[in-house]
Amino acid sequence: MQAILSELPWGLFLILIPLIGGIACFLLPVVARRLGLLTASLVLSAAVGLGWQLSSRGVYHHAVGGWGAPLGIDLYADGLSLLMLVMTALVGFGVSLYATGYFKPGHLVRFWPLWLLLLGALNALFLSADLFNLYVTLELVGLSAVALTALQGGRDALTGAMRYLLATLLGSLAYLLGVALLYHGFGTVDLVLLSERVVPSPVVWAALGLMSAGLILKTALFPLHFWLPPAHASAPAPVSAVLSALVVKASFYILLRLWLAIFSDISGDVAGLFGLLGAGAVLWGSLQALRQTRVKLLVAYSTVAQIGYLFLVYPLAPGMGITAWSAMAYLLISHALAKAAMFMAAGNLMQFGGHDRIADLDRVVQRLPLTAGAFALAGVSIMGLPPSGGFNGKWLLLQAALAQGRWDLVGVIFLGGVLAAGYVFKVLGNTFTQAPRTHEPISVPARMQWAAVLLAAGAILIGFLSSPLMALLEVGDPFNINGKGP
Amino acid sequence: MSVPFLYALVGIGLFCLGFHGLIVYDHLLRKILAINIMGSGVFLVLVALAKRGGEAAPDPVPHAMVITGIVVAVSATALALGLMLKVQAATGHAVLPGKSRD
Amino acid sequence: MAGYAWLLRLLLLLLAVGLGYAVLSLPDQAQGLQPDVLGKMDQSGVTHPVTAVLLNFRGYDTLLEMAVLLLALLGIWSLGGLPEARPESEPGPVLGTLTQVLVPVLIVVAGYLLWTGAHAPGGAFQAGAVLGAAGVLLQLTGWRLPRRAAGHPLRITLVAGVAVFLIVAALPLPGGRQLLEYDPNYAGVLILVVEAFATVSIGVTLAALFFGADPTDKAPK
Amino acid sequence: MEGMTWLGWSFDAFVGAGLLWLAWRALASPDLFKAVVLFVAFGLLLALAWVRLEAPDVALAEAAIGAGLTGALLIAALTRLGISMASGRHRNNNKEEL
Repeated sequence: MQAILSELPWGLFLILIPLIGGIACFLLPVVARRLGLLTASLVLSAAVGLGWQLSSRGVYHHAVGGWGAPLGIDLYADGLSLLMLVMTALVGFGVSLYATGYFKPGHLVRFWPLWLLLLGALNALFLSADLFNLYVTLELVGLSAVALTALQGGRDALTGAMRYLLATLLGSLAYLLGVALLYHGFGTVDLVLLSERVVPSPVVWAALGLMSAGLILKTALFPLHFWLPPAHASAPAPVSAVLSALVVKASFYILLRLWLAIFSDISGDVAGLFGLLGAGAVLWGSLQALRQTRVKLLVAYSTVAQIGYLFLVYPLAPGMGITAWSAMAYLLISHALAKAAMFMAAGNLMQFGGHDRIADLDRVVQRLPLTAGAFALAGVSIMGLPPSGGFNGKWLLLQAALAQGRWDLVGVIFLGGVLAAGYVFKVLGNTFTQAPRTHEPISVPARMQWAAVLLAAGAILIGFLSSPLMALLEVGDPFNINGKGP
Repeated sequence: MSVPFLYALVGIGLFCLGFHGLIVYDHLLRKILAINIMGSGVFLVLVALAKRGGEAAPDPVPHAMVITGIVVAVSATALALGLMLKVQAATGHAVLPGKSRD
Repeated sequence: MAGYAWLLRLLLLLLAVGLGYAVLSLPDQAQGLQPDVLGKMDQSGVTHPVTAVLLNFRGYDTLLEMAVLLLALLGIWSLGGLPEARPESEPGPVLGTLTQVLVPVLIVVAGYLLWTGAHAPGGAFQAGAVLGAAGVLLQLTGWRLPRRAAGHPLRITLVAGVAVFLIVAALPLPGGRQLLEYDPNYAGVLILVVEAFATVSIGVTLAALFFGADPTDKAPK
Repeated sequence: MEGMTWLGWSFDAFVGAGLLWLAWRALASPDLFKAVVLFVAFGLLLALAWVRLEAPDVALAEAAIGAGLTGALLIAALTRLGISMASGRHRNNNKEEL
């Protein structure tokens, strides 16, 4: 039995199951809800299966069509891919559960196919080792994310989705032009082969610039974050959770892979620039979050800030390899869980009071304790307080910065934490008191509250799972700690 | 300059021209046209450079990639046009509201 | 805005020059995958290289790309109906007659493009686009999908291309082979089956994108 | 032979310049309907460029999808925006209120 289980192509299941599930939900809207939840659970178990496979047999490799790179397309999963896939599966399950309570039946029927296709596209992206295939998955992710943003309509959501669509298409095209240059320079779009063949040249420089700029735009790194707050704040709550937790991470992941495989040897200055932009994002995003008067906008600006932390890793990595990359891994997964929980909590508040104005939150702690608790737990991780995944991430980052004497980055990390505490307590502080305008509570389904609690608890819990997480992350040596080459 | 490089440079020109249009024009339809022109520029670079080296038949892989790209482009365009019409229905104008407070 | 116009143009000019320089720095000889493609053509099941790349060597991209097309339609349907186009005048007899002649011709052309794709330029996407054009023409003359075809029959037709592709792709898996790994003896037939369903789905999807709303939706007002 | 090469080269230069000109006019034309027509013409000329680059498959796809169906979608969107052939200028495109 065990032998069969470890033989199964879990990686493929992660792609095929949501695609099939999405099509099935489109064909059978009557049972879409059950099919959707089933699909999300199957994806979660496939992610666990892949994790088990990776820990026992090392990296996962699948040559689609049996051709192998460079002619065919290779799927590849190491510890880093696994981290992203598990993160996606966890958040995906929570969001699926949440959505069944959040959407009215008419919208829920439309939600499932789009969301499951997005889930499949994210998995396909995290498993791909082929730059053009990554472009196709990026477009799948982008278009489904935009369609989900506009799902419930409304003026803000529609204009937010439109701006988002234009930004994401622009980013993809810049990326694709970079792929075109790399293909014609080195005769392949396979990441592994490229990492062997690439030599510093004008083509690589142009590709580096185009792809980085395109992916940074899609990741919403300051100052190219202009599209994120309107889209993430106006989307339906479960969609906001997916956008902030997973979708921006997809383009970040590609940038990281490109960096590790191709660009890190070629340019040191760019890492400094990434660090600078990251620092700008942390400070600007946190300050803007502090200024917001609506919960969802506040949480959206917090995403801008938290993306910044991910980029602080680049300038620290050359000297502090594993510490810095572990910090990034922690920041990635803990932000995904905590931010998804925060958006879900914000959605609960909106459903409960019919608005998300911070000043008018009315006795939430007494009347919606689970939601307030979820927001607080997620806040602990976002602020970087122990014990939480966010704490581990920021602590490791701080260690890396201190060891290299980067006092400027130490200051940014510290200040970002203080500002995060400011905006989290700005919301929490208003949950205890009676608002000037009281309102009758509108009941919020229990599963919407529990889904938020579940993910927030996950963000805390991974703070305790440091050794297994780090062991899995080392499968396949994604960060080239033991020498070059995957 | 050989013909493939000529077309590749035209492709770069279209990319930049489209980029310019995307930034400066307000009407969403024009922004959508601009994105399409940028895309055509990228496709031109992909296909033109595949023909470098003269007489032999060109590399078919970029051709297949561009056919994929054209289908992706028409999909994105259709969604963008639909969204544009909904924006016009919701706001009365097919333009994005002014600078987001930021 | 006007004050920055020149700056923007200057920056874009610099971008164009930089990218142009990068392009011109490429060697004069292409170093793509053409030798690999030609070397494996006899195992691909078709004789036309582009079709071999699209449906076999890089068939996985094509599978995902069909999902992109389906997704665009799902996205538009989820917007809940677009404002109805206001025809400027009733379709005249010229358009009507033209359509009566053109639609069958387009269907034949689509079939031909699909068939010829195995060994000459053409294939599912071009054929599907021609089929889609026929659907657009029909709509221009005021034709609408009959009510009983608008529900499940339409939906099944829309997803048939992706679904059949997925099934064909997954067939080798129980035998321990890779996704999309065709048996070379059946590759040609399988590719034709995939392409045939893809053509119909692409054509119907493109026509449905033009229509712009789920026909089973109640008119949005 | 020399003459043929020269003829071919100037034809390609003409197509390239035409592409850039049509793209520029399609974006800059104040009349939206005209812009769309120019864009379709751009697509058709691009199909010719694909033929010159020995990419007949791409040429077919471009003509059918890129120019044909995208053009149809664009014109349908125009009529739904309330912009017609007669008065291509879109109604007030003034700056929006915030």
